[in-house]
Amino acid sequence: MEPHARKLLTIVTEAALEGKILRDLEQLGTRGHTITDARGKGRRGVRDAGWEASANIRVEVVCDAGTAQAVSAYLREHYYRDYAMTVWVIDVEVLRPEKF
Amino acid sequence: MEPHARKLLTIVTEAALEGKILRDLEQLGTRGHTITDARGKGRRGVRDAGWEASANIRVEVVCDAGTAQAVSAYLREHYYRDYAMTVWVIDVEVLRPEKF
Amino acid sequence: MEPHARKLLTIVTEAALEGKILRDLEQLGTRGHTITDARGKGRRGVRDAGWEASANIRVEVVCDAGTAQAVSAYLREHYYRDYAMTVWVIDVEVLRPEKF
Amino acid sequence: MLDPVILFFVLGIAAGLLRSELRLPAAVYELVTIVLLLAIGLKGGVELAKQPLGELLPQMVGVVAMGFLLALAAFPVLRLLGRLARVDAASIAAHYGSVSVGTYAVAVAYLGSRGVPFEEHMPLLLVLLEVPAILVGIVLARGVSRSTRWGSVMHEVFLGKGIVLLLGGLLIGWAAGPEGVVPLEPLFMDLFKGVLALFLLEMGLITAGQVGGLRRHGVFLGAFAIGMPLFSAVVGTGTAMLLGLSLGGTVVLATLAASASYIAVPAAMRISVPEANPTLSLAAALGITFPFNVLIGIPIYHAMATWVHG
Amino acid sequence: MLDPVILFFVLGIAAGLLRSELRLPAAVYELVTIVLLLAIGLKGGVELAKQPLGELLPQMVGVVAMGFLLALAAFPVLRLLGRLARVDAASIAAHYGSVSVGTYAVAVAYLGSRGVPFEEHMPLLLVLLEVPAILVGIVLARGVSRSTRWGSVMHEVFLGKGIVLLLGGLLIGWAAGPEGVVPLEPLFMDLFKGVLALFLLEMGLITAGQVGGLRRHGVFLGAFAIGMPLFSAVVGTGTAMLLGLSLGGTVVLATLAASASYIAVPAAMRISVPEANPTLSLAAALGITFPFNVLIGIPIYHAMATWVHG
Amino acid sequence: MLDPVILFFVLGIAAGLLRSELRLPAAVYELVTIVLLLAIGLKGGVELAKQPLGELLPQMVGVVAMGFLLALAAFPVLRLLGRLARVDAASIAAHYGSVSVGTYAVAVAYLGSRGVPFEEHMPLLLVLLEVPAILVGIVLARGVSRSTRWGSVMHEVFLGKGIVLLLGGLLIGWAAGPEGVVPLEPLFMDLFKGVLALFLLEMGLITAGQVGGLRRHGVFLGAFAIGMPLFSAVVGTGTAMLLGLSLGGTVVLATLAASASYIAVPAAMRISVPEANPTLSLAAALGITFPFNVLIGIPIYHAMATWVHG
Ligand SMILES: Nc1ncnc2c1ncn2[C@@H]1O[C@H](COP(=O)(O)O)[C@@H](O)[C@H]1O
Ligand SMILES: Nc1ncnc2c1ncn2[C@@H]1O[C@H](COP(=O)(O)O)[C@@H](O)[C@H]1O
Ligand SMILES: Nc1ncnc2c1ncn2[C@@H]1O[C@H](COP(=O)(O)O)[C@@H](O)[C@H]1O
Ligand code: NA
Ligand code: NA
Ligand code: NA
Repeated sequence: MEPHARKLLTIVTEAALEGKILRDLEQLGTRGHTITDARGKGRRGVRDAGWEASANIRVEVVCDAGTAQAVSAYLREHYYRDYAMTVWVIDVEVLRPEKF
Repeated sequence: MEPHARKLLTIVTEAALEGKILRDLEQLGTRGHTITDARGKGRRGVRDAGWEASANIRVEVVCDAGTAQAVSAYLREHYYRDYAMTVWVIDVEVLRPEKF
Repeated sequence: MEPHARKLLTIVTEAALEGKILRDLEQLGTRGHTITDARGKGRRGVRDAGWEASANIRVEVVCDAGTAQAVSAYLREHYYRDYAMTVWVIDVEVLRPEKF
Repeated sequence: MLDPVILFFVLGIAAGLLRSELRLPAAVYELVTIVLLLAIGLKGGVELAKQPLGELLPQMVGVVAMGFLLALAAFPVLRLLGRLARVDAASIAAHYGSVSVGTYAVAVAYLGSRGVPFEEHMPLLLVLLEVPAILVGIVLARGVSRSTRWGSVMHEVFLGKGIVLLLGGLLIGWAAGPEGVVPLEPLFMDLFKGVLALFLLEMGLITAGQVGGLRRHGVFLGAFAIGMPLFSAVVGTGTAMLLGLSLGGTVVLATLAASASYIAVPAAMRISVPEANPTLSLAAALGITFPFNVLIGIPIYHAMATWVHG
Repeated sequence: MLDPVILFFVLGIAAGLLRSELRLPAAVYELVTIVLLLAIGLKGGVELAKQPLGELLPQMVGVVAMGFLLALAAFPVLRLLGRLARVDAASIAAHYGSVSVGTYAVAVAYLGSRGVPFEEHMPLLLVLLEVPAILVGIVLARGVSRSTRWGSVMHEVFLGKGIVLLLGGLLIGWAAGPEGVVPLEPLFMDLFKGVLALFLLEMGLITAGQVGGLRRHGVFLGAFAIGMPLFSAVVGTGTAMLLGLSLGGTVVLATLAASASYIAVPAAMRISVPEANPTLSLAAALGITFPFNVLIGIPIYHAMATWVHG
Repeated sequence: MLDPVILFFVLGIAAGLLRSELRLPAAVYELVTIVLLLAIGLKGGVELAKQPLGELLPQMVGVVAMGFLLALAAFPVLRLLGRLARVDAASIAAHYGSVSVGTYAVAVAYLGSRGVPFEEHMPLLLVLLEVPAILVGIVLARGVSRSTRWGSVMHEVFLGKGIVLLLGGLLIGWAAGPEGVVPLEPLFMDLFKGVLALFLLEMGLITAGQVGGLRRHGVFLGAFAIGMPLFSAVVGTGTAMLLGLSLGGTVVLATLAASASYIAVPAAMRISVPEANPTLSLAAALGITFPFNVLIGIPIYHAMATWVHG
């Protein structure tokens, strides 16, 4: 089986956004995601996950390049200004292209 | 020191498989791994880590391309049909090639 | 908006180093990081996070290639000999180059 | 009236169905489970210290036989009436032949607040009932094929969290005896109902999460998840009469029979019978049978026991 | 002398400021919060079971009105004197119009150790006070625009962890009544002060972490974070007198008025008024007002109530 | 007979060695540790409130001297007999010169269930004993080089979780006095043994995980890990006699001397003497010395104290 090229989009943002972001991802056509709890530092200061308001999540989505682009654009437009959020995109290989 | 090319294999799957998968990785010749607890969504529905049966783990293995291919193939054969599992492979650079 | 190329440096190491490493990163000019709690196995044996002394952290830093190189070199020099530590570097794309 | 601990279960279900953001951290759920399992084990162990184990042998044998029987009885129903795949029928049968510690704890709380005494060595029977149905399930799914790695199956079954803590509690209670456990009582006995309340709150949240799975799997599974515990309770009541248990003991054994595992068995099936779809068994065991037993079943089994006891 | 639970708060602040590596795991903080919220709810619910809800209606209405009023009073001060952006002023006003459960728990412990009785149905008023200020804050920030999705705002507000647990506890306590909750008391009542101590230890650590935010936002915010609770306490004392509350009840209502939310409101504002800078409101509410109330405010409000009652 | 809390330790070891899937979440382990540390500190602090600190000065000095001495005594043995690298010998010496709070708690439980009284201010000596050996270890490894950043070493040592909670508890107990801590007792005193049981269960699991490390590091380390506590217990007994402690106090001080740190010292060594191999010291301290003390050592030290006390 040949590996197929896809994109891995990683979003690190405030835990309070979890519900909203998952609804957005669904609507933008992604088929799955993985979430881990995280803490960190960025423009908006230290978020050390000591309690609800300072906790981050780290969402990973494997999808095709078009969807990755669409999601990036959507997030930039809706969240970058008001929320702690960092996004990066990586090239990945998967075995089951139909899954993503 | 020149960086060397290796593969980073990421496996997201049911927490119940942790023991089995680690034994498999060992037998397939990998030299190390990193595990984080995760939750997510995919073909097999939402796995929100509310309790044991719905928890995911996220296993990362840095190894050479051959091993990555062997592990992918093994996982596909043994787990894809019956378990929630997602696998992707990324190109990475490392400084100590002998370690992986 | 055009995507810009950056590096994603991932450091997996002993939880006891968290404070020190974050100070190092700051001094080496990185602008942010993300941390998740992890466990794993490597040259220095199994680190299963059962208690403080055997817990790992997984630190991710998105930065430019020069900084990634500088951080890698610094970590190699100061920690590789005495600590459980694994580092890998990945090419990523970001939308806001000024942020990293 | 409903026991207040049950109201926590109802609160959890309501919060879950209304999509509240209420969630118990996994670590809290585990802590609460660990305390409950140890408390149940300790209590049973203290009782074992008071009586020769030999005298309990008939009950132990009887109860193990009941475990085998219930799993074997469930299978053909699931296979023929439910037209389920062999592996799914086997897995669900294993769930219903085994027992749920949470349901047991609710029965204990129920009898406690009504002042109905029961044989205090019940946790021993609880441990014994966990295992046989798992073996039945694996054999029904696989046949007695030589390829089954029974060693690792046994390891999985006997060294799972549930049995280690129950059995460990039993042994510690037995070794320490009634006076020995006194300093442990503030945590394991006095807090029992409070901890059970937190546990049931989380169980309510989890149960609410199973509703989706249920909707997809239709009418037969729903009927089975209520009919099977009623049938099992009758078998349990009969077994209790044969073994000469008291009124309270009869209620507990009927409840154990009626309960369906959602910890030990799902874990064992996931590894030993991976082809079986876990959402089917969990939707039935957690989504219907657990709330049914906790809210309605136990009073019914109480009435049943009162009736047969005269 | 300071109550020992307050000393845990001081320990937490000291450890935080000295950059100790002491940290409570998030799961422990959540467990402790859950137990406190349920305990407060249960206690209030038991009391509600003893008296017709109708009689409490005047108090309920009065307190809701007070919540609206406080938020509306804070806004112009923040906007005009503080020259804060409209969204920031609205968000901070919502924090100060609403209430802090942690501060309430400290007031309860304070009155308890001084043997001052108070109306035990206060948790009902606590729940009622959480909500109005949130609505005021959103309307102040957005106007009554049609684009506000009130459905999801209401969902966010009423199904947040805090209100679900408080209200759930209230309902369970009310349904179970005084005898019903007896078996739950070892966890929810006897451990209350110990759990509150752990909670305040963590609150101290979190408070210490807000100091950075404070330094950046200057003198006005600091003055507001002490002046506003004093003003609110006066309003709360007046409301209590109007409603005919006892001395203890007056202290509690003044404390509730003076307290600023740091759980329900921040979460609601983050989703509904995202442009508001959360470090401003948290630095004020957590970094100054919470320690001020806990260390100095409550005794002041006690003195104030004694004066007006005497 | 073994104390029941010890049986939890045995259960943990057994479950670990049998590779059971039983695991306590890290957050639970931390909660349990926090409660134990605070409880021990509070208890000692209440006692300090009853007597002038000045009178304890001789004991404080004596015990600090003992800490220095034990670390200095261990080093040449490790270096010369064990042929260990300088850094490893220094690090292990620091572990054995310092103390283990878990072992202390077991000794307290042991004396408690035998009704043997002891000086209740022991937690003060416990805190004092944590530190000197760490300094000795660093100096032995590094020399008194100017490059050692003593500021950050001191920060690491004094602001680690263990000392902050013990010392914080001491101060709070001291400030609150006997009556002040009464409302905290249900959590910190009544639950003490139950929480200790959970702690020892987890310690058993961790200990079982050290066995691999042990096997690799051979006979000398095993002998040292039993011989050193016996020697230290003799020194501790002698120090106790010199300081005029009671029988119970002698047992406690001998146990403290015999115990080896596995929280504060490993963390400090990892940062200050990174070249030292942590698996060596942990295999010895946790894999052998902790179980030895808990299962066999304390009764021996009790017998020893009874003998010298006449
Ligand atoms: N350069 C970076 N590398 C990795 N993670 C980052 C970086 N910058 C920010 N983050 C993460 O993204 C979150 C939000 O970032 P920000 O919006 O910059 O505050 C932070 O709390 C970090 O967890
Ligand atoms: N497209 C995706 N991107 C990231 N993670 C995914 C994706 N699909 C599935 N996963 C993760 O893999 C787990 C198993 O996937 P599945 O086998 O599709 O149910 C899910 O629970 C998710 O955590
Ligand atoms: N090949 C690998 N792939 C992924 N993670 C690794 C690998 N090797 C080591 N690690 C992680 O890095 C940590 C330290 O590695 P080491 O220094 O090799 O003991 C381990 O505990 C693992 O979590
Ligand atoms: Na059953
Ligand atoms: Na207020
Ligand atoms: Na020692």
